Amino acid sequence: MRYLPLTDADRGDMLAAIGVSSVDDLFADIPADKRLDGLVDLPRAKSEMEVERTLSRLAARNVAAGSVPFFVGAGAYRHHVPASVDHLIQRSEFLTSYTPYQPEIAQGTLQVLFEFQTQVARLTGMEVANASMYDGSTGTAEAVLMAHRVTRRRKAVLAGGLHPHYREVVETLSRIAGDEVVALPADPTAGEDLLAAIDGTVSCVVVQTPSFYGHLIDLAAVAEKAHAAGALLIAVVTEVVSLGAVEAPGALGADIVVAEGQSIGNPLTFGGPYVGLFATRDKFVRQMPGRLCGETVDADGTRGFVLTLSTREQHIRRDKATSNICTNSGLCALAFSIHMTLLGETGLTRLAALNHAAACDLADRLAAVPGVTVLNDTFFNEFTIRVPGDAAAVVEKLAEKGVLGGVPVSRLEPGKPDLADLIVVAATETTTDDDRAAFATALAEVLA
Amino acid sequence: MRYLPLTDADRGDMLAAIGVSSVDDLFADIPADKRLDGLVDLPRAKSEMEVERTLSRLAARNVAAGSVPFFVGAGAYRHHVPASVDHLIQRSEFLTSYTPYQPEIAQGTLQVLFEFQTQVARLTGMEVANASMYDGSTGTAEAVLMAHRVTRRRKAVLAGGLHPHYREVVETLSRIAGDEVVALPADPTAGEDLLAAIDGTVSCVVVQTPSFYGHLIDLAAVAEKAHAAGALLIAVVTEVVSLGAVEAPGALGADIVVAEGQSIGNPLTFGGPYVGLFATRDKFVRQMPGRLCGETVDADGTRGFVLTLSTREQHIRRDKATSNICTNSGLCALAFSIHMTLLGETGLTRLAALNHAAACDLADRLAAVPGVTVLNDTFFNEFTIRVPGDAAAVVEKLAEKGVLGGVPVSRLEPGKPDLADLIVVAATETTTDDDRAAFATALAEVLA
Amino acid sequence: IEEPLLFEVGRTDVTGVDLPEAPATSGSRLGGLGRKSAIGLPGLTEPETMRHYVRLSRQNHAIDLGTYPLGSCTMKHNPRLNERMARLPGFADIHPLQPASTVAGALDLMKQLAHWLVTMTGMEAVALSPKAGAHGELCGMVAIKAAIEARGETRSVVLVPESAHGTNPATAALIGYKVVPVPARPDGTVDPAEVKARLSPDVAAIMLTNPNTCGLFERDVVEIADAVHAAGAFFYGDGANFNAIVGKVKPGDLGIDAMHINLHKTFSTPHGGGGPGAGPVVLSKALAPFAPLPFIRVEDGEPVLVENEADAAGGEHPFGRLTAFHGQMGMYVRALSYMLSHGADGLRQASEDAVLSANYIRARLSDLFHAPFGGRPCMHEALFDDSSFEGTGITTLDFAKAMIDEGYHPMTMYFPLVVHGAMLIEPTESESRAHLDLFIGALRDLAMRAKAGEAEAFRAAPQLAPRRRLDETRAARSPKLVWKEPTPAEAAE
Amino acid sequence: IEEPLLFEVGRTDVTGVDLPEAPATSGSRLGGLGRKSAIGLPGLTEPETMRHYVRLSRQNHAIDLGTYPLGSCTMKHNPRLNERMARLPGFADIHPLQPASTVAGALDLMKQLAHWLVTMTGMEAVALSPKAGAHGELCGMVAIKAAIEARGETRSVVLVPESAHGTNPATAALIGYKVVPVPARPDGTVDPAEVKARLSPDVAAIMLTNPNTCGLFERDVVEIADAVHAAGAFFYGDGANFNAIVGKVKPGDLGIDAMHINLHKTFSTPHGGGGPGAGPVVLSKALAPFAPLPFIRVEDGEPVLVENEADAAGGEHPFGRLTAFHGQMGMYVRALSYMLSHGADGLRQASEDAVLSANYIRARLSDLFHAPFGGRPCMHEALFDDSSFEGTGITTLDFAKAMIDEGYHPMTMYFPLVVHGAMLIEPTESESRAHLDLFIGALRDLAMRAKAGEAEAFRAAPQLAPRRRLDETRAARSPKLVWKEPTPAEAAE
Repeated sequence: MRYLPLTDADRGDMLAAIGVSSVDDLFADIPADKRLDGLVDLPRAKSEMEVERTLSRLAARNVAAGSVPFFVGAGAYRHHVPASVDHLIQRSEFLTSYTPYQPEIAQGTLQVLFEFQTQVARLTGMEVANASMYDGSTGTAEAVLMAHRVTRRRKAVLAGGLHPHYREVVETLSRIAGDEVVALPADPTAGEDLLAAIDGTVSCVVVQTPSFYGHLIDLAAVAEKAHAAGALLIAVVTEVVSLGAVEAPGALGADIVVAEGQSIGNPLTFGGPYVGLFATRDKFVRQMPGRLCGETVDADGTRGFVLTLSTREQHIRRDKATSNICTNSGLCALAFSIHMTLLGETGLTRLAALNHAAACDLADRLAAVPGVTVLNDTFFNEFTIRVPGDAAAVVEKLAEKGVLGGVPVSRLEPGKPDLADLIVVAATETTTDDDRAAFATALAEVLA
Repeated sequence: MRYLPLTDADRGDMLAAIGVSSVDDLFADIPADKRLDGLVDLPRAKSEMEVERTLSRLAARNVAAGSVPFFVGAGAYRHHVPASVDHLIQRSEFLTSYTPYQPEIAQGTLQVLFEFQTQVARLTGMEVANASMYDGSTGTAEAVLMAHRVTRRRKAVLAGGLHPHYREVVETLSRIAGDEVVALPADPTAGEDLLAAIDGTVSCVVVQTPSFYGHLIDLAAVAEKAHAAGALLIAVVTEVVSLGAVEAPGALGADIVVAEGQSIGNPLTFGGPYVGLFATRDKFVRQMPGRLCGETVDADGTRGFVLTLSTREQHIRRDKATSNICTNSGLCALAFSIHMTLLGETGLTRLAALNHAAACDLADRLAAVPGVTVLNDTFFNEFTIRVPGDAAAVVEKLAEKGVLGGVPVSRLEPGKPDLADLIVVAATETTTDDDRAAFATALAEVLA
Repeated sequence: IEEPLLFEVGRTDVTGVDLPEAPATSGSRLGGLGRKSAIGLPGLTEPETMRHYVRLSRQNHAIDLGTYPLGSCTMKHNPRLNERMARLPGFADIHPLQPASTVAGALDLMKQLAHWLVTMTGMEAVALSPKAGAHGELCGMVAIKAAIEARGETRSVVLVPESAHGTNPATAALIGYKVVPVPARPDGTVDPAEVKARLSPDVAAIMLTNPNTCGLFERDVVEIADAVHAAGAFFYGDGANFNAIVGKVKPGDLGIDAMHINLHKTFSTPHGGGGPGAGPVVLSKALAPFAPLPFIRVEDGEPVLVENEADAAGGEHPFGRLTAFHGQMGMYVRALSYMLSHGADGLRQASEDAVLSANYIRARLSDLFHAPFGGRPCMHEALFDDSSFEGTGITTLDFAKAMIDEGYHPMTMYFPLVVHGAMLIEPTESESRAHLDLFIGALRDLAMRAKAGEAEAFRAAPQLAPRRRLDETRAARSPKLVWKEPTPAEAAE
Repeated sequence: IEEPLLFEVGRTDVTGVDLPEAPATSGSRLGGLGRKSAIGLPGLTEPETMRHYVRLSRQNHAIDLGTYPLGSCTMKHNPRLNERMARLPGFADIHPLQPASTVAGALDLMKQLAHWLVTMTGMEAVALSPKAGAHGELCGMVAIKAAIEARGETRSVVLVPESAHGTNPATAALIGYKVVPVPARPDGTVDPAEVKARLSPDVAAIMLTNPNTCGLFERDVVEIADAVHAAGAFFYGDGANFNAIVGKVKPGDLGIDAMHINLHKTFSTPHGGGGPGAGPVVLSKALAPFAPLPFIRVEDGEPVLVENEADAAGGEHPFGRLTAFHGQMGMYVRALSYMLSHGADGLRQASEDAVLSANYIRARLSDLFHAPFGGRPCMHEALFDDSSFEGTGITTLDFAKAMIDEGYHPMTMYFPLVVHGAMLIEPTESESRAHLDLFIGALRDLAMRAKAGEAEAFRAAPQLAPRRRLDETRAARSPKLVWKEPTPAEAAE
């Protein structure tokens, strides 16, 4: 077996050194009647070539986004990631290292985390960020729990533009923990009166911008009302590239910003692993979930970095911890940080402008398709269209024509007739003019 | 431009520090009437995404070997290379380093070369090997020149089983240098009387085994006759995996062994870059072409490695050098060495057995196709078949059926009617039972 | 080897990414919400970026560099085949919400992975979506809570042994349970009597790690499970140490109701400096109906993706959703590649080798190091305590830092908490005999130097690392968590 | 940090490669020629292999780690996009002899690469197949010989300046020419008068590097070319330094008849520790007909692969074949990726930046280092000599080794041979201003320490490298070129 360095001779010698006669003697604590004598009913070892063939065949049964005109977003976005990013994250020293518990021999990872935290804080307009969460959705649920700790209230208000999956994750955890959640109805037209839902019992208001339906939300008004009521504003961003074009939530009064960082540095990968960004104000730092990296000096006075404020965390505080999170998304955070370093402010701003232009172009093209209405007055790189009839069927027919043309809202919001004719459509820098034209043509054909 | 770190501000500062007013002042030595004022007539810079799209489209217009039943060999072989090989050769420290001219900071490359040389020497059954040549064909031409130096004769005899391209490379160089080459006629049946061509005027006999047509050649008899005549035996191996199953040329009396090392560690890549293996006896080492790495110690007495015996080489000896070679195939040699390390003797032997078995199976299947004759009594993983009619047309029709079914001999030996119905066919471990069955079926259909 | 911070060398007007021209459009749709202020994100060109990160990487220890015997963390070889497979466009470049008809291979892969996991563990079902071990614990515990609620009961207590990972009590507390600790008996295992003494109709579950964090198999696990079940409670198994027993025993046969599997430990998806992980949770028949959304239902052998409660069949009562989308696909591919490569035979052999190697270390060090629970065989990790250095003035921390100078990553220190100055060594199955012997030799040498009174040298370690000991107190007292432009005074320093 | 040799840790019964079962067959066809003796090839499992090579790699300097200012070797940034493109299955997994109908994209790529090369150089045609620079020289010189033979002449002499790369005279000699050196004039360039004095009907060609190996543009190149042509000889341009002038001047406009282009220098295919390279040769109208097989002929805009003399058209007189198959496809992909990325604008800018950076170093060091040819601007590399350290007892070698301790790869030493104790510094366009300033600062600091008399320290350098100075004399005197099992006496040491 190519991965196992011990030979039978080694095993014999080692058993002798231990003083037992067979390896099964080492498993003697397992109740005899439960021990497996032979192999479980699963295939035997395969060569690398065979494994590669098996998995390649499975992969070939999927339609890769890059092989077709592709407009699927709704919380995960196809962007071009420079080849150098993937090269760097595969460096042995990054890929095969552990959580930096021994800082003297983990400065590479630690400095990256410190830089990542700073990038995230600046991007979101906040004062401090942690070393990553699993993804945007779990980060949002953690933010709600954090708001409960900060405000000592247990009622969250979720805006109707929050990604339905995110809403469900918050609802699931809150229900189990006995907290209250007020989720406003789905808001495909950005018409809801969010302010009316905020009162003195509310711990936090959770607002996504751009919303699930693509609308840009003016956070300033929400922040004002929330703060007046003693509640926190949690801003959620699922398309982090938008922050290259749209004002930072921190500048508009957000108290916690949670974002899905996948768009920068990380492939789609069917939904994971992704990387949750989590930023807040200095004054809340001890209520934050997740790991934090901080600057210090070593015995020689040289600058260095360590994991810090771990008294918030489960391995120290156990049942009093701010979260149960342990492993986070280190390597995805590295990919994010490298890609963001390559972009810099100039590149990110251009990338955002290009995304916005592609979406504007697409919106114009789709709006011209007979029967199609674009619902959005504002958007970044994603918007919602209304089509005649069942949106899911339309998307399926588009797929048959080789166009992956967005997400039918009914897939995430089933059983809601008023949403059944809506499609959320995204256009990033990876779409070409030809792609967008092909989408409009195919949609016209499907609707004809 | 993403690859150019200087900004316009940097450029201005630097020009000022140099004391010139514009960068063109630095190019003042170029005759004014020859200077280009503007850009040459070529496209402007493209984004990474656009370049990737352009090149991916070109790549998609080729039929990748792995996507079809594939039986093409004739000097380049499709083998499975473990993923770890490609990962390791992409380590920055291997990929982006230069020839190890400063041994104190190049021990990684140097130790690899020392291990490579040892692996090649053992594999070929020789005493010493160099740090690589460009490929097998140029190595063969260099071996002939070396034999001239050793024997002070200038007439080489090439066996009829030598790869036609190799023969042409030797002939081209010899013709230009004024040396004589006696190339025996193509020998698809291994029926030639090579011994008769050897006499006291001959510097070397060049014999490929397995031959271009797949036959295993008994080198011992040739070696005996050659040595008696004062000539050297140069053994050529284009499929280095065969050395896991076939006796080493060194054990049979070869004086120089040249091999194409591509099969181990290196992809097909349309013919290059590959890696030439070059091994000989200790007594000839100062007549060898190419770089050599040797063991020594440093100022502390620690073992280390350096490039050595460079007084043979062009950068020291200039027009008296043993060869003009400078850059060789370092990274391909690394890939070879890593893959060979993974294989070890056990793995190489099994790999060779598996190749042989696949070829035996294929030979049996093809021999059963009406009208097809297998010419070989002996072979390793490649053999020659005779088909009714024009072999090139048969291969083209097989390709239309999605089977890449070998190389028509006429592609390399055009204008020779007696070779026009021959196809050289290879089967490696990468062929499956289904692949081989598909080939036989398709061939039967084409010939029906 | 101090690499400047990105913020010290980058500039906001520099970029390492070129972009094509934007299409001409009819003006902005940002509705006045466009950015008004600068972000402050410095950029680097590609050559500068490469150097920055390559240089930083070289300040890390890694499995590929040397032994990384972090007990309970399972740092084993990460096959590069798995990385290659995860990057196939058919896996890496598919969107979680593209039509199910265009991801048949992905769903099939999830089905196959699920089959391997439930077969190896002897369980009924698996919830794939949890993002890491702690998330898996959450999944399992919520399922337990849901199952109890479904029977119309309310229970408020979860029993957790004192030696447990911190995630166990943290998870239980997160969803509103009161945590009641269970002490270990002197041999390092849980006493069924102590469990029984704490069982009551208010106990929802016990969370038990097996093999436990002392590296021992809980030999009374069946008795404990029976007692727990008899009390109407559930048995949550922390699967962090499943790598010791794959193919040797099925957790389902031991009475476990839910167990997360750290794909990044047992099935070797890379740790990547702290993640991503993946924590699928296998579930017993009693808990299977409560598995969260999404899940794969197999109909006529074909996988069907169930994403919404509306699509749940009779008997399926998903407790909700734990994360957006379907979980850690990238890790599923790697883990399945690992499983297919090893096969049932190789997985069993890997567990045996891991246990063998740990016992070899234990046996070869037993004369110099003190094992808190005596000389009995361990499972995949060998545990020692700091009475090994009694009277030398050398702490576990000192010893660990001295290991760095020998070229090794230290073992896990001060965990489990129940052992004073614990040193938990997990070699895994990936170390060759030669590496094991070198490692043992280095530890023996250090121990002898410790006993010879070289306390000063130990306290000064490490000397050969990129940094000497870092001042963690200072970091925590006035946290500097983001880089700030130095003030003129600081800059002048 | 001494890593054991593979032969010291590997075993012939260990393998890191698993293979499927062989198909059942009807017996061996090896005809009695099967292996009878063992090979002696040790193997390692995959985890051991990873560690062996990762550890070894860390003993290398590399561009990705720091400045690598090797004059004449052009160590510039290697974009990873190019690596990714070369690995597309449509390029990496195609066979040179599969039907031409199945490789239309590959032929198109070769056509495009050829178009870029001939357009940039202003030449008529290009022979793509040479495997490296020296192989390209061979190609060009053989074409010249063939062209001369085609006119029915025989010429036996090739003129080569003394400052030339060693490959130039070696190549000329390899194909039977007598090499006549041409001395440089005091300013480091070739004197047309010296060339003319050596021209005769027996002269076949001059081989001239431009910019030359002193980093200077041969300003009389047109006069030289005219004189060479007037004498019926050809002008071979060594293109090793083409990277200095891309987009600034076309070699074809200067009268060059043949020039190889080191794709691994000018167009940044990685050096990989010494190769592979690629050395396409551009040819003038006079030489184009003699380009070797195989070549791409463009018919109606479509590329046609010509592999055999029989397929040559009228006016095509290929001189033969230089290598099996079609050349370095993997390098073609990388180079074209580099060209497309830069574009005509970026390539010109890169040359300007390379020249600017070299002059910046030259200017900033001019007070401490002696430039043999005075203070005139250089091209892409700055040349100094060891009179810089006169009287200090410090040699160029000492200085170079001291640079290692500062974290830099030394510059090229003792080349060109015409300058005593030469130090040839080529920063390339890939260094940022900050890196250039650090490098200049380090060199200035070393120079001042040298002049301050710290000769002992210089002679003891390097101290911080994986090895101190290696004994090259010992290596050459009794060469140990392969590993041998130690004798019992050696083993006992």
